[in-house]
Amino acid sequence: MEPATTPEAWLRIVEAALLAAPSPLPVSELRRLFDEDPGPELVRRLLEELRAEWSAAGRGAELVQLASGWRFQTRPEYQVYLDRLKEEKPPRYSRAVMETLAIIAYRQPVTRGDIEDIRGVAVSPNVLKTLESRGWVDVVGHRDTPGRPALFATTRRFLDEMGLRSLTELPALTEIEKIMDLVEVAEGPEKTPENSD
Amino acid sequence: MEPATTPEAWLRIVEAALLAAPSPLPVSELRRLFDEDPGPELVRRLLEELRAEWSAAGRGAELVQLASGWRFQTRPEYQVYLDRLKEEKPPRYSRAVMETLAIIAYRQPVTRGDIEDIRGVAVSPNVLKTLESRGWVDVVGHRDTPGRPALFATTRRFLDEMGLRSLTELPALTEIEKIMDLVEVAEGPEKTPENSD
Amino acid sequence: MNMPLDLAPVEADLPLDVLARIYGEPLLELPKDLYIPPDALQVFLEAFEGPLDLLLYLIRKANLDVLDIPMAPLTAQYLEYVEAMRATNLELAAEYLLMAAMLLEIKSRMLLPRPPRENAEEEDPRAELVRRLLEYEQMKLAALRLDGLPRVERDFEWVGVFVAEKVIERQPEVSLHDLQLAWLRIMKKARLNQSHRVGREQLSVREHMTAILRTLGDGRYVAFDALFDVRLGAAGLVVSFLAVLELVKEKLVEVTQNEAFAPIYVKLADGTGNDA
Repeated sequence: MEPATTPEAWLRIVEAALLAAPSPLPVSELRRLFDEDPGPELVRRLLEELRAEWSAAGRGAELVQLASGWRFQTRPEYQVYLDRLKEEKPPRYSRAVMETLAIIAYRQPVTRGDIEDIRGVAVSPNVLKTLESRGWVDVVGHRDTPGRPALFATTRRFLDEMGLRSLTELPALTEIEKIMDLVEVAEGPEKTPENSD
Repeated sequence: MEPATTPEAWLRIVEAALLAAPSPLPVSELRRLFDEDPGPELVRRLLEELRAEWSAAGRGAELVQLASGWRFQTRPEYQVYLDRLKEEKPPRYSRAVMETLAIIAYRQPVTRGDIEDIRGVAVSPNVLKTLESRGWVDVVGHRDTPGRPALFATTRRFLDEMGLRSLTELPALTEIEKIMDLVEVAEGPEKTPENSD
Repeated sequence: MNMPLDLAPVEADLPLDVLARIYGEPLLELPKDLYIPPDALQVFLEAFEGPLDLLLYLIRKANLDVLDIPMAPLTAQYLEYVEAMRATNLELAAEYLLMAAMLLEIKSRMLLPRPPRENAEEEDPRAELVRRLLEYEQMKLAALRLDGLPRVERDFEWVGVFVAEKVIERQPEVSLHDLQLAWLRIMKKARLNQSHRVGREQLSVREHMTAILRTLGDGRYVAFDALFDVRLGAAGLVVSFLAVLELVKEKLVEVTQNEAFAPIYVKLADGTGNDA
């Protein structure tokens, strides 16, 4: 192996080391790559050059500097694609969240009290907060009753993300009732329903 | 996230996925990256293009096709530098281990008895354990003879880690006749075998 | 006699060169008188992978023709090694002794008068030994080449860059099917009666109720007419009207008209609104 003597060769060595490193590499570590210690300044210049090179080429990954050193990482905009390769199942909302969402969708506008009446249990504030922070549900007014409870309704974003043009495109309840028998067969009493698609 | 519609965007998505993947990605897996399945042919073209792009740029890593899919790996010429950052050296294998591996690779599936017949000595259990724990060799069945001895074969991981796509890419065996030719060459009176390289 | 101590198996780092490996075996120079210091003998023994390996070494070192092995000298030399090892009380694998017995047997059969048949070659007592030696040598060479292949962690590294995560929080996925099932569970649990029945028509009323509440969100008066979008068509207008009626019934809005035929205004019921 002839010694790496050109700046281009140094760049490639630093690049290979960073691409293969399991954790961020500090400059002090990168200096150890070379036959002769190039000193911290030269290594930093190489890092800056490498970063600029990758950035200019608009690659799928970028070189970033962190507290513990430098590392390559995929660009955030590709995460949505990379997620598709993940084996793990996407997180799922709890039963309480899903039922609350269903009640708001089908019975809007409703107060928290309405939801509790229908579900027969108290609704934790976190449940509504989850749906609000997702942007699927918001407060559209207050009912003129003692305490002036907030009225919840679904948002346009909810429709968009569910692929609906309007609430009328929600599965009709008559249809639901028709398949109720089927579900009763399929769904055990304690079992959380699995999404079949 | 707007859908990726240009070939350049597809290239970058495939690149990001391959750079980040913890194991080689087969074409079938890469197809899942996209909103709409681009089909195997397009993905293969993207891979070839990506490989050519990295190769032309002479980067510190290269895209290679292995038994279980595609993967980026650092170029061998940089290993001497990368080794300097390593805490521990990779294992070196004894002749017993390598000969056992060769017999399993070229004669698979084989029993421990087969290996012992060829090598002319007992095979220590540690030798097989070493190969199994490295994930290069595993038991693929049992021969239907008394004692039902285990049949060993090499794994896909063995091919991946040796940079091979299939067993047919193993180095060709020296033919028996060739071995004898070599002997005859060497048998020439006083003649030292020429080494042209 | 200075025995090299680095008699380790052929170095993997050697350039792939078959000739050099066959003839460049460890221990090119063995002591002629066969006096080997015991510790060196141990190293020597470890340098061989068994009797076949030792035999191959002896054959190759002496440039013997593997197809026409002179059994007498080979056997003699082999036995000398084995004796030397036994004499120094080295633990000798049983295979070495087995091979010694085999060599002696072949040698003795070679001494017997050969039958005058043409196919004597097939009955050459050495045939099996030769076959084994060549097969072993083939695998020995294969092992060297296998070891010469670029291998991960020794000759290159896998690339694995960090995945920039957490920038986008992973949101649970919900499908219409999920929503349907959730509603279904509620119905089952609550044994919903007619009053909770909501059909497609009623749902559109509820959608308009929400829309009207949003329009009135800031508490201002809105002209009754402005709540209706003629583009919705007759059915849509009816649904909008039903929505207003429902809102009135649920006391969510107030409808006011100062005098007959004057414009009708709608506003959120007192105390309603997002002023909280």
